[in-house]
Amino acid sequence: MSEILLQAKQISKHFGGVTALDKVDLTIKKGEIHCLMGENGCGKSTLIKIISGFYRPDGGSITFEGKEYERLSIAESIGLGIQVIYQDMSIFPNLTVAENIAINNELYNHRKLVNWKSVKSIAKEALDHIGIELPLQAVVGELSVADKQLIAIARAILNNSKLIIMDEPTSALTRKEVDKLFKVIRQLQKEGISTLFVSHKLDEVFEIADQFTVFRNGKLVVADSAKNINDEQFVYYMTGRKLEEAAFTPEKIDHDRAILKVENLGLTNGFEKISFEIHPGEILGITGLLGSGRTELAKTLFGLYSATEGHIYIDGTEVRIKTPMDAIRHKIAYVPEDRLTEGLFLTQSIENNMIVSNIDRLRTAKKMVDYEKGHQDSLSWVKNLGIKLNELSDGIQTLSGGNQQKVVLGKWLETEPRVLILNGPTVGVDIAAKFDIHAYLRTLAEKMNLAILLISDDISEVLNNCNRILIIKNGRIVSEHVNTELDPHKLQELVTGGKEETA
Amino acid sequence: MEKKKTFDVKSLLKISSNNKKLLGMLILVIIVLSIATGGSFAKIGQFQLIAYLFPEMGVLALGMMLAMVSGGIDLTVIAVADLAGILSCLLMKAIMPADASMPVQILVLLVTLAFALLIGAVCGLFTGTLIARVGVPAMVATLGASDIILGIAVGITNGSSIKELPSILYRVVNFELFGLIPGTTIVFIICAALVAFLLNKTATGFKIYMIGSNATASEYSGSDNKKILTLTYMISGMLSAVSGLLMCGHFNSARSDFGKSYLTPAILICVLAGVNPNGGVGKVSGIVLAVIILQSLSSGFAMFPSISDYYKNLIWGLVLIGIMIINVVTATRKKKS
Amino acid sequence: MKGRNLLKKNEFYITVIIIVLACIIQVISGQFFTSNNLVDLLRSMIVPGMMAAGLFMVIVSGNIDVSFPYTAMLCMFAVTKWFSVIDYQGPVFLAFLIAGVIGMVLGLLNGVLAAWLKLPTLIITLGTCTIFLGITQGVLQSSVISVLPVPMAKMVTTNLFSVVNGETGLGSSMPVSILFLVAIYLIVGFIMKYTMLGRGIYAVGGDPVAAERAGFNVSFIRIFVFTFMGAIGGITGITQVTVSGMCQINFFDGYEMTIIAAVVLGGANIAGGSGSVIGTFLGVLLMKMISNNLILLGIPTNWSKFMTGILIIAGVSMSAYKSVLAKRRIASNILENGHKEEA
Amino acid sequence: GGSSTETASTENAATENADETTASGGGYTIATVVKDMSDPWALRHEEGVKEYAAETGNNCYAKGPAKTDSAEQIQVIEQLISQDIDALCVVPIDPEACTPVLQKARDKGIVVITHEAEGFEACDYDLEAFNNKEYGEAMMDELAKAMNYEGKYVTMVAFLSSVSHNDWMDAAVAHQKEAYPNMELIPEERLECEDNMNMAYEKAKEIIKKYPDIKGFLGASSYDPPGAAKAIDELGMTGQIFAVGTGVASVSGPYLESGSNPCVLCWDPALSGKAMCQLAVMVLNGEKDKIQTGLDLGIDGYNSVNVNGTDISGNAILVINKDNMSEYKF
Ligand SMILES: Nc1ncnc2c1ncn2[C@@H]1O[C@H](COP(=O)(O)OP(=O)(O)OP(=O)(O)O)[C@@H](O)[C@H]1O
Ligand SMILES: Nc1ncnc2c1ncn2[C@@H]1O[C@H](COP(=O)(O)OP(=O)(O)OP(=O)(O)O)[C@@H](O)[C@H]1O
Ligand SMILES: [Mg+2]
Ligand SMILES: [Mg+2]
Repeated sequence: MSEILLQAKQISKHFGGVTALDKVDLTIKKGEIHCLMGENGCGKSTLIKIISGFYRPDGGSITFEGKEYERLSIAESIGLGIQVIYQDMSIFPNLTVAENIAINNELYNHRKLVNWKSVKSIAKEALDHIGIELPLQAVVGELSVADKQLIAIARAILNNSKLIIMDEPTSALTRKEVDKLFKVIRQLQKEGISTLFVSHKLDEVFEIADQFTVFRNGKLVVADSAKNINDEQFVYYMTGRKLEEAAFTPEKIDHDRAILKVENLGLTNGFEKISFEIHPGEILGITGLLGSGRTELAKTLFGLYSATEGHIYIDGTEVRIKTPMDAIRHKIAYVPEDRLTEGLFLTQSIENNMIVSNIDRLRTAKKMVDYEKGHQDSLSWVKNLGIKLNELSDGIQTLSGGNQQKVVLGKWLETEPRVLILNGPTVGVDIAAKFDIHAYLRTLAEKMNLAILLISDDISEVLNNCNRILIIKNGRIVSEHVNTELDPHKLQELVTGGKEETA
Repeated sequence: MEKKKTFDVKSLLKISSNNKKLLGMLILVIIVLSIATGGSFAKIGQFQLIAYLFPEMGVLALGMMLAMVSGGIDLTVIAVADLAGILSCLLMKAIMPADASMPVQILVLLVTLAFALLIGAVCGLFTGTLIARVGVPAMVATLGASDIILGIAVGITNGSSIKELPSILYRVVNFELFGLIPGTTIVFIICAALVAFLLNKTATGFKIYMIGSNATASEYSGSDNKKILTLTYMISGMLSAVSGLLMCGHFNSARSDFGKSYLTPAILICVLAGVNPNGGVGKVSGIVLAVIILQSLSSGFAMFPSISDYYKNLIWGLVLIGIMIINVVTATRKKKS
Repeated sequence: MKGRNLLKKNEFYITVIIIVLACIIQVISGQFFTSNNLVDLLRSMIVPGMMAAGLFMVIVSGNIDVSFPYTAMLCMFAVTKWFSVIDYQGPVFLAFLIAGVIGMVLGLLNGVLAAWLKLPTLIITLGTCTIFLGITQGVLQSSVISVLPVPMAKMVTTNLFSVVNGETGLGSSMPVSILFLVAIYLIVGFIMKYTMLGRGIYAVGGDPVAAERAGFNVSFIRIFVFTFMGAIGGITGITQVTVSGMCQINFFDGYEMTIIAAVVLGGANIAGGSGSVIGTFLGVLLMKMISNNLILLGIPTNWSKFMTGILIIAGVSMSAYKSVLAKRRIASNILENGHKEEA
Repeated sequence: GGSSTETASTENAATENADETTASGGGYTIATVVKDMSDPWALRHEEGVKEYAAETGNNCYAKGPAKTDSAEQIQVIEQLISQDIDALCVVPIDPEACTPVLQKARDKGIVVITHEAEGFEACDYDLEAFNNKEYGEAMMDELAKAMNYEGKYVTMVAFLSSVSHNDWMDAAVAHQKEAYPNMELIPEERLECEDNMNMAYEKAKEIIKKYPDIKGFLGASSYDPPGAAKAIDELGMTGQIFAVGTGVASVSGPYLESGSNPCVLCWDPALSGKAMCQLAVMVLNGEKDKIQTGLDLGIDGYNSVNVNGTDISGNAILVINKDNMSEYKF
């Protein structure tokens, strides 16, 4: 167990003026499960990309199984037995499941020709290894995010890997799938394979990790055994401050008045007989397994799908929502699930990203856009939400995930919504930013009397921030609960359907 | 109020780096050509000719730019110009009374212009619908639509020209303000100003940029992508129609094959102007500079009897590739520093 | 299950359209299903079909090439001219080889620029194609060559077989170059389906970043598809000469657009990542059936451009709209999943 | 051995250094604008211009668009007239569209001579190798002869928008209706083959399938007769169907031999290019009064021109067939 597999020494990396990594060290032993932690933009992904050969380091060296390298190429790294599951999974949407799984293996073996039989058997074997079943011939683009994640994992464990690096592998997984993944990781450990694991979720780290390393602003903060540390210390290491969150129990909810009321809402193939209401000042949580119809429900409320049956009422009057424009007209806002493709305009400035939803309201009497007002509005949201940036005219890519998410939130708040729907608002967002976002949501509910619908599979997020929680399963609401009557364990059980297999 | 004005002036004076590059290039082109021609390029007549000729292509390039900023491309510009020219000239001939007085003639011309714009808008509506609602990729949609539109033009004229146009169109296009500024230039300035206004001052313009950056996020942000995209192609169609009328005025006739070699230069102008072919980026000021550079080069080459027009193609291609290489090299250098 | 898969396939729809169109032409003119017409149809597919096979690869890799007609033109003139000047008498094979090599070099230029600049290849190849045109006209001073070098002239009259329609007395013969067409489709089909390179082309078209991370050499793949297209362009240039018996500068006018349309009609996604070689062949077939039968269908000549446009748009719209509708539906049935689990 | 059109035509130019009247003055700058510099026809025209320059010492050169596009051609003309030129010889793609710019040239005092634009007004003189109507009729006569004065035929042009092509065909069809009542124009009437031999070939094939009893193709573009002839040969209809029309020996040669292309008609653009320059010099020299019917420009086919107002036509129709094709090396 004590033999060192990989040692990164004094690694530095600069992007233009930004120092992404400043002389950091990382040591991984054989068969170890190692957690790499830190806030958004602290350099975790960058280090991973250096180890995988995607980036060339500006300084330092990497030692793998006793051999020292100035830098690794992608091919070298794969050849050494290093496999990476990237944050965005790097999966081919146009290819089949079987090919996606087997392709690395074929490349690694320098195959020139494709043997379709072996592709299928390799894929089947890999899926069996981690105990999942997926249609081998299905085109991956048509599968859910979780399935894609599982495919990426299945792909990585092939090739007699020695080190598997997972950059936030659980951000799109449900608890049940996380358990499955952990089981796989432990099994790999038994086989002597090390895992480097990046996550923002503390509970997962405690559950799985032997060792951990924390970065802050591109510098190494601490590296130690997971046994020697507790929650609070962890948060402090990562953020440099102390953060605590208490359950949300709003005082003044106007129970007679529902801002949003949904009655027997249904969507072909998506969900059916969904009924609930949200009152001003309330944060209603919806949780359930991935693929349970939560996202479809949110999208339907926002007009991205149009409901095939049922009724939606705003302030007691029935409304028809067929397009996002309808939704916005009725003061509904939607913070989408996938920030990069659905939320942000990556080639545009921060300011343009902030004013985009409100552009029609920025028009003056002469029908011109009042960009000056847009600028002022944006500035005030930057202040209110605590977005860290240099200039509003900078590109949005210069922001970290958490700050980008705050921009998306700010964009919607600028439209003065009455109903705010958030779908996984803190996926991949670091603890500090997550804390800020949660605090702000509570303020919105309490002070601004917004009706907030929070969709998430982060159990503690839902539990801490929602005063009522709906559990959705297979497109139907199965139960409704008040947060005070639940604890994390109970909620977990409810979501996974009671009988949870032990990991 | 006061504050706003200074804000505007400042933004006017602020020249983007791309425009600086273009401006430098324009000056270089003029100096080199003047020296090479022994000074005969640097004559007022030459510049007047350039000013007279560039708008036909310039107005087409404006339409092309809109499509490119929205993340697409419009290969129908020339077909639309020809069809609009033909149909509106037919109309003008039909409604122009014999011995019409000046005001009546101008009225008829305005009606003709409106009709041409209508034709352009209808063509744009067709391609825009294909792209935005039917989901056909812009390149393929405008490719096919171009055949259809040009096909109509050929079909109704049988390929022959519409001649003996009322003289008013010719006179307006060839009019010179203060005996100096050609009418075509004035038309171009109006079109460029309108497009600049659209892109920089209106919500629609803002949304065109946003759709070009990320169409999905744009839809999720509540913009009516379908409407905006359709509108973009309609405006592009209207600009093409204006260019069509300019050609009809220039040639004092209308036909289905005017300007068929203007397509590549129109795209070249956009790329030269810094319009991002992936969408989301592009400025009218860049187009203005780029089209003038191109026309100057073209006029310059014409002054050397030994440079055949074949080489013009060669040079266009080299300029296009050269510009892209320079852009990429400077971008990577910027990143490094 | 199998039946459902068939219905999902684009090839199935094109085949249906082709059959329907063939029947319509047959009913109107009585001339479609005649031996000479079918040979003519295949014959007219040789050059566009070869180009489409190359372009299919380029499109699957997520790129586009509009310069290949100009590559073909340049190679056609360069080789024919050169052989005329040296009064070449050797085997005709060398003409194809040299043209293929010149085409490869031109394609390589496209590929290197595409891999390096990472800009839309429509624009890059639009630039290079005007350069190629400029070279052909300016440097090579080409316009028409009517007297071919002997080996090439010989090939014009060498046919694989000839058919004569007993009823009308019309005959038609199949040039040897049909073998190139067959060979190129077999090669492209094999590369795309059975080699890692081919899978890499699909992978790059699906997600270039993921492909790079998986260990594909993305730049190499980009360069390869363009170089391959260039080689095919060069070879088709000579093929065209040996079919037509002369060189003319406007032989390939408008080919870039027609062939892109054919490949897209054949079901390839213009954004890259999907498409099949059989679909491409069917796309070219459909395209040629449309353009070569307008007169038989009785479309007045001055409306033929219009009709071609309408048919292209109709074909492309159908497959585009299908995917728009598919996007609006939910892929996996959430509700049904539930019933299964409950059961 | 192989020889291309271009090499063939240079040979021709070399042999033809004959009896030219040297124009006096010699210091004029005369620009010629052709339709399409990528067309051998235009290159041949340019040869004549260069030859004229060499013979007379005038500064004569040819320019033109790289593709047949009238807007481009007019840009070329606009740019030329902004320079110091004395005369402009133009072969307009679209005479109508060229009117304004050529009028502008004349207003600036530039002498304008046009070609292939019969009846054109914005010029000092329009010089035709022949009268368009006569040319069309001559083509029809040849076709009728080949078809034995009966049967179906179709006409072909480069573009439905090519003015002179359509004029010739209109004249030919009118002549047929009058003179050859047993011949019949099929309903398709006019095919558009874009100056592209392949296209002419494919369209001809299709026509033959649709009208198995067709007997004639009358082509206005020099690529139409050989294209159609190739289709005829391939379909095995040689001797039963005939293609006649504009053509040059170098391209139509094989089909003149095979008989599917009994004859082609044309004129030598090098000679007309020369004649235009000669005419321009005469006007510049103030010899307008000499330009009258019967004038001898000293160039083959223009030894006794017909002058009708500003329309001048020579007598330069060439009819090329199997027997005399060796005499025409372009
Ligand atoms: N391609 C790049 N170009 C420029 N700067 C970059 C690039 N990639 C990363 N950076 C910079 O490096 C820093 C570290 O980024 P990195 O992606 O490693 O963070 P991370 O720890 O993975 O964050 P997250 O938790 O959001 O995934 C960031 O602040 C960013 O500014
Ligand atoms: N091309 C880039 N140029 C500049 N900065 C970049 C670039 N790509 C990434 N970054 C920066 O790297 C940091 C981390 O980015 P990364 O994509 O790894 O994670 P993220 O966007 O924070 O996602 P998540 O929220 O899932 O962790 C961010 O601060 C981002 O701004
Ligand atoms: Mg990261
Ligand atoms: Mg992250």
